[in-house]
Amino acid sequence: MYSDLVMDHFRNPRNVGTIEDADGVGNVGNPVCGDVMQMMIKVKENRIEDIKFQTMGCGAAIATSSISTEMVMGKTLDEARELSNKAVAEALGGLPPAKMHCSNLAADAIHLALDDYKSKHKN
Amino acid sequence: MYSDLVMDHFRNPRNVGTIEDADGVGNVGNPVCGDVMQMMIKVKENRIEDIKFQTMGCGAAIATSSISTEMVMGKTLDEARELSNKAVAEALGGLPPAKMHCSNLAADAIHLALDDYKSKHKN
Amino acid sequence: MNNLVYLDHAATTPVHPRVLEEMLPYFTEHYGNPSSVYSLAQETRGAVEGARQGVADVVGASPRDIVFTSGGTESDNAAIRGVVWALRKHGDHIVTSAVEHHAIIDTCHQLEKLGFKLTVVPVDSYGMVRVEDVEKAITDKTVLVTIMMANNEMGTIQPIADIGALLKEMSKGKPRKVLFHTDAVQAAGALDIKVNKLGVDFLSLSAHKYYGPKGTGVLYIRRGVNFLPPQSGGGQERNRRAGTENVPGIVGCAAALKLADEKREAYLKHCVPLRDRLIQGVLSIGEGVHLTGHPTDRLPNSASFYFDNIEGESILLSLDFEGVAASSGSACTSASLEPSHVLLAMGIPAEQAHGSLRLTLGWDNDEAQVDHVLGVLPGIVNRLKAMSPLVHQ
Amino acid sequence: MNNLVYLDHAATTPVHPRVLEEMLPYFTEHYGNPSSVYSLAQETRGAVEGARQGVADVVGASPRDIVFTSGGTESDNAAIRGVVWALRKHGDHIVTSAVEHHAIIDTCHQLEKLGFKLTVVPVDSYGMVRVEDVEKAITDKTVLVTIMMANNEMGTIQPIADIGALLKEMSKGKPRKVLFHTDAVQAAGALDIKVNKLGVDFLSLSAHKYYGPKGTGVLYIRRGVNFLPPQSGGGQERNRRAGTENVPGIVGCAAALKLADEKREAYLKHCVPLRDRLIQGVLSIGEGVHLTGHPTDRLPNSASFYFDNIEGESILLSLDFEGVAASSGSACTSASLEPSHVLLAMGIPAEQAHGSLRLTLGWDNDEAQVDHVLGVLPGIVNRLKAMSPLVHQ
Ligand SMILES: Cc1ncc(COP(=O)(O)O)c(C=O)c1O
Ligand SMILES: Cc1ncc(COP(=O)(O)O)c(C=O)c1O
Repeated sequence: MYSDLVMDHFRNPRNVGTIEDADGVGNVGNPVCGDVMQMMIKVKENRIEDIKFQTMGCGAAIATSSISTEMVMGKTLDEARELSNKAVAEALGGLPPAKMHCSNLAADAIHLALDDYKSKHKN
Repeated sequence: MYSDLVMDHFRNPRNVGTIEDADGVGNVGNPVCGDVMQMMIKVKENRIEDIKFQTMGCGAAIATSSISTEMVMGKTLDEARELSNKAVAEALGGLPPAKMHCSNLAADAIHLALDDYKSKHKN
Repeated sequence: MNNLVYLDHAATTPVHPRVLEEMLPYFTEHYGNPSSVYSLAQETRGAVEGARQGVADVVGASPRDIVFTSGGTESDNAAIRGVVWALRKHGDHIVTSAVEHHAIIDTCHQLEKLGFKLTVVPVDSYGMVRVEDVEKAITDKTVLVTIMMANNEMGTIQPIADIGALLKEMSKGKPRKVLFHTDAVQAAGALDIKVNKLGVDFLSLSAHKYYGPKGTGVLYIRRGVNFLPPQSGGGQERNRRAGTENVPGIVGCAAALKLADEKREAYLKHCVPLRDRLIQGVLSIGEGVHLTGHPTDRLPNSASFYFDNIEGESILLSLDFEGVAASSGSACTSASLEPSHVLLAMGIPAEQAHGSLRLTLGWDNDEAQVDHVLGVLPGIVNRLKAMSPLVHQ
Repeated sequence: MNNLVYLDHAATTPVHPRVLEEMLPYFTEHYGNPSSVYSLAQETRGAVEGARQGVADVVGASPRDIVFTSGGTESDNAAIRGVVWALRKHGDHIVTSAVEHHAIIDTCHQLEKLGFKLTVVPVDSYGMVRVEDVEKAITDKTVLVTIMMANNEMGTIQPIADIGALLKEMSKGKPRKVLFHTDAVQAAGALDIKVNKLGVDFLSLSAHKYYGPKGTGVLYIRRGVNFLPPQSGGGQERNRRAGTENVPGIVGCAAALKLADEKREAYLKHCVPLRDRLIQGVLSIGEGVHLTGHPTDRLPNSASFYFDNIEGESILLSLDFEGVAASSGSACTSASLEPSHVLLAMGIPAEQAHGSLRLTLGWDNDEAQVDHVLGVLPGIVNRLKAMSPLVHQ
């Protein structure tokens, strides 16, 4: 059902956890749907210096969370904003069709974290 | 599908043929239904001295024809008249349900042969 | 695969080697079409009729009331469709429960779209149907009640004999009896499935749930009830289910049922202690773990749970890494993302229903395997909890 | 049994040993339910998807258009029922031919009783459908045409590609195309069954007719056509055919089709000379023997006849004593006493239709066996003729 890469990220998720003094936080999903993600970012000189996630969800939800943190770590905020759910799925070597729409939310969570950062640092 | 006894009568039918100067002839069945039987009897001193049949039909039709000739050979006309299709089927150790009604006509043919004899010898 | 701890026997079971052995000659050697007249076919016809007698003995019926099908789903579909189309001039109303298998639920809903009426009887928090609710649901237009014998997701056993008695009682003085079908797919081998004790007119079985081959099943049809065959053709199975008979499958279906029925007592002795050990052990993981289904009126092999704040598939994948095969809800819906309709019907909120875990035992399990599961599960649960944003919010 | 001359391959065939070998691991070893998430299930899912690809290659379709069923009868029923219920708001008219298998005919007649309209297109004296007759039968209300590819009783091959082209042509400027189903159960392994060449939207196969296992079949469903699944439940087969997959059966169904397709040329080379030798030899028995079906546009393995003034079953039983397994009309109806609807449709009078004999060849037959049949048949015919009252009247 899942590729080896998905399973690797599920078993050994990168960057799990929380950031105490996060500069931006993004929450997506809904417990009623079974998938909930939280992304926290630390920003330094317009770059993502650190990112951590917490996810309740299926294998796809956890793996997309994990790989997406690797994909944006160290990137500029503009680069990070270009990350799409599709790119995340592709980086994992594809996802089962049923999982594409509902569990593939990591890029959305990152965008929300970026928005959160921006709204706090508008001035 | 058929008992060994049915198969024995099918393979080695008793009393097949015609009687040149038959005293009574009975025909039953219909080519459209696939089963046609002819019984010919020779009567002497109110007994069936000889009986012969010709049948076009399935295994059950041929076996019931054959065994029924044995069942009435040498019997008085009244005894022969008591033969029923049911008794013929039982003598064969039973027949498949689908064959009970359509192919089990030998007793009917014998009755018709007896009727034919009676009508010719009324006086 | 050697050390696999297989705890998904409600999804499917391997074919028992003795059953496979009985099937084998019918693939290559005794291959005649049972409908043919020549000797080669007599052998296969004999095998099919022997199998029919075997099944009839287990369900307490006459062989002529036994129809072989391609599995539980076909049996369920056939019972429902066969009755409602046959009786459409007499009524159009079906009664079922909220915890049926999709083979029942989806079929009822499809028929609803074609114009039939449906009442879905609720269940209590243990997933059990109340006989009074069935009684209340029945109208003059009701043609069929279909309620499963035991649930595939949480193991609760339904009061089928009581419902059977109710329907018989209610038919007094009526022009016709409301027909009663039970899906006994999960019950075979575990419970007594004698149709007269249950008071059912139709009963479904699926061989691969009791160590028989996939793609074979049984529908018991009480003599004389109305039934319009949903699969028509060459007149096989006394005109109730057309199609060349799956001879090896039929032989295996019946051989496995006979074996399962003979070993029923031993099966209970084997499973119940393991089940109770599993249930105790899993519940003792601590807070946020809940048993689903009835605590005692449940299948001997079924231990089912839900966990707060973690999701079922992630538990399954983690167990798989530890060599444990389990499931979350029913196997057929594992590709879907909907929470289980069974858990929702029992009043479990959707956000918790996503965290369900089903462990179903079989002959190949032992105490050491159960202890292995109990050994790895706490770590899995804790790891997933630690990752869950809901635990920390 | 060792010296059996099996000449009833249109009724069923033994499973090819290589096919059985491919099936075996899926009974006891790789038994996981393909819908589950754990590794054990990945193997069986892989096997099912591999099988689907194999079938797709043979019929020239995408794997997602292939649905595995429990046999030819289910495939035929599903195609017809699935279309007419799905399209009931657009039309209610079905067109079929007078020589279809009972799985088609009986299903159409049952639907007629439920309110649908039916036109049965006649055939010529060779049993062939005329394309003009199909054209004439179609109305604005027609939703489905179902015509078999090759006949199981007398071997005649129908002009499916021509009918497919006609329906495509007729759909121009119409709001929807009339859907086209072909029962290719007898054609697999003998003819090219590429769905696009044929122009069909649905195509049925049954594995046990081409050295695969009984109880398994295929329904090809063209992408995007309307279809209301007649067997609903757990969502398997992309929601088009519910029920736990018969994994060993599916593996065998596909392996056998692949084998049959690869050996198609060799099969023709093997069968056609034997068939022609049989036909010549039987016809030379003399007066009162007639070939049924088309003299050249017929299945490579099919030799079928009728005899004046003798009855079919008595020929079969006599042949059986000589170690020859044959059939009269179709196997499924051998328990019935009705003359074959196929022979009647060709204009053969009922009294002669009862005298039909079907000899269908396969890989296990050789010239010596054909000669054995030709050696014993005249004696059988003469003996039965001698017993027939019709010959002497
Ligand atoms: C209760 C119940 N009914 C019906 C079925 C359907 O059986 P099958 O998948 O063998 O068709 C199942 C299993 O999937 C089941 O557990
Ligand atoms: C032309 C044709 N269609 C359909 C069928 C039905 O196939 P099955 O009996 O395998 O369901 C058969 C064989 O019986 C057949 O010959």
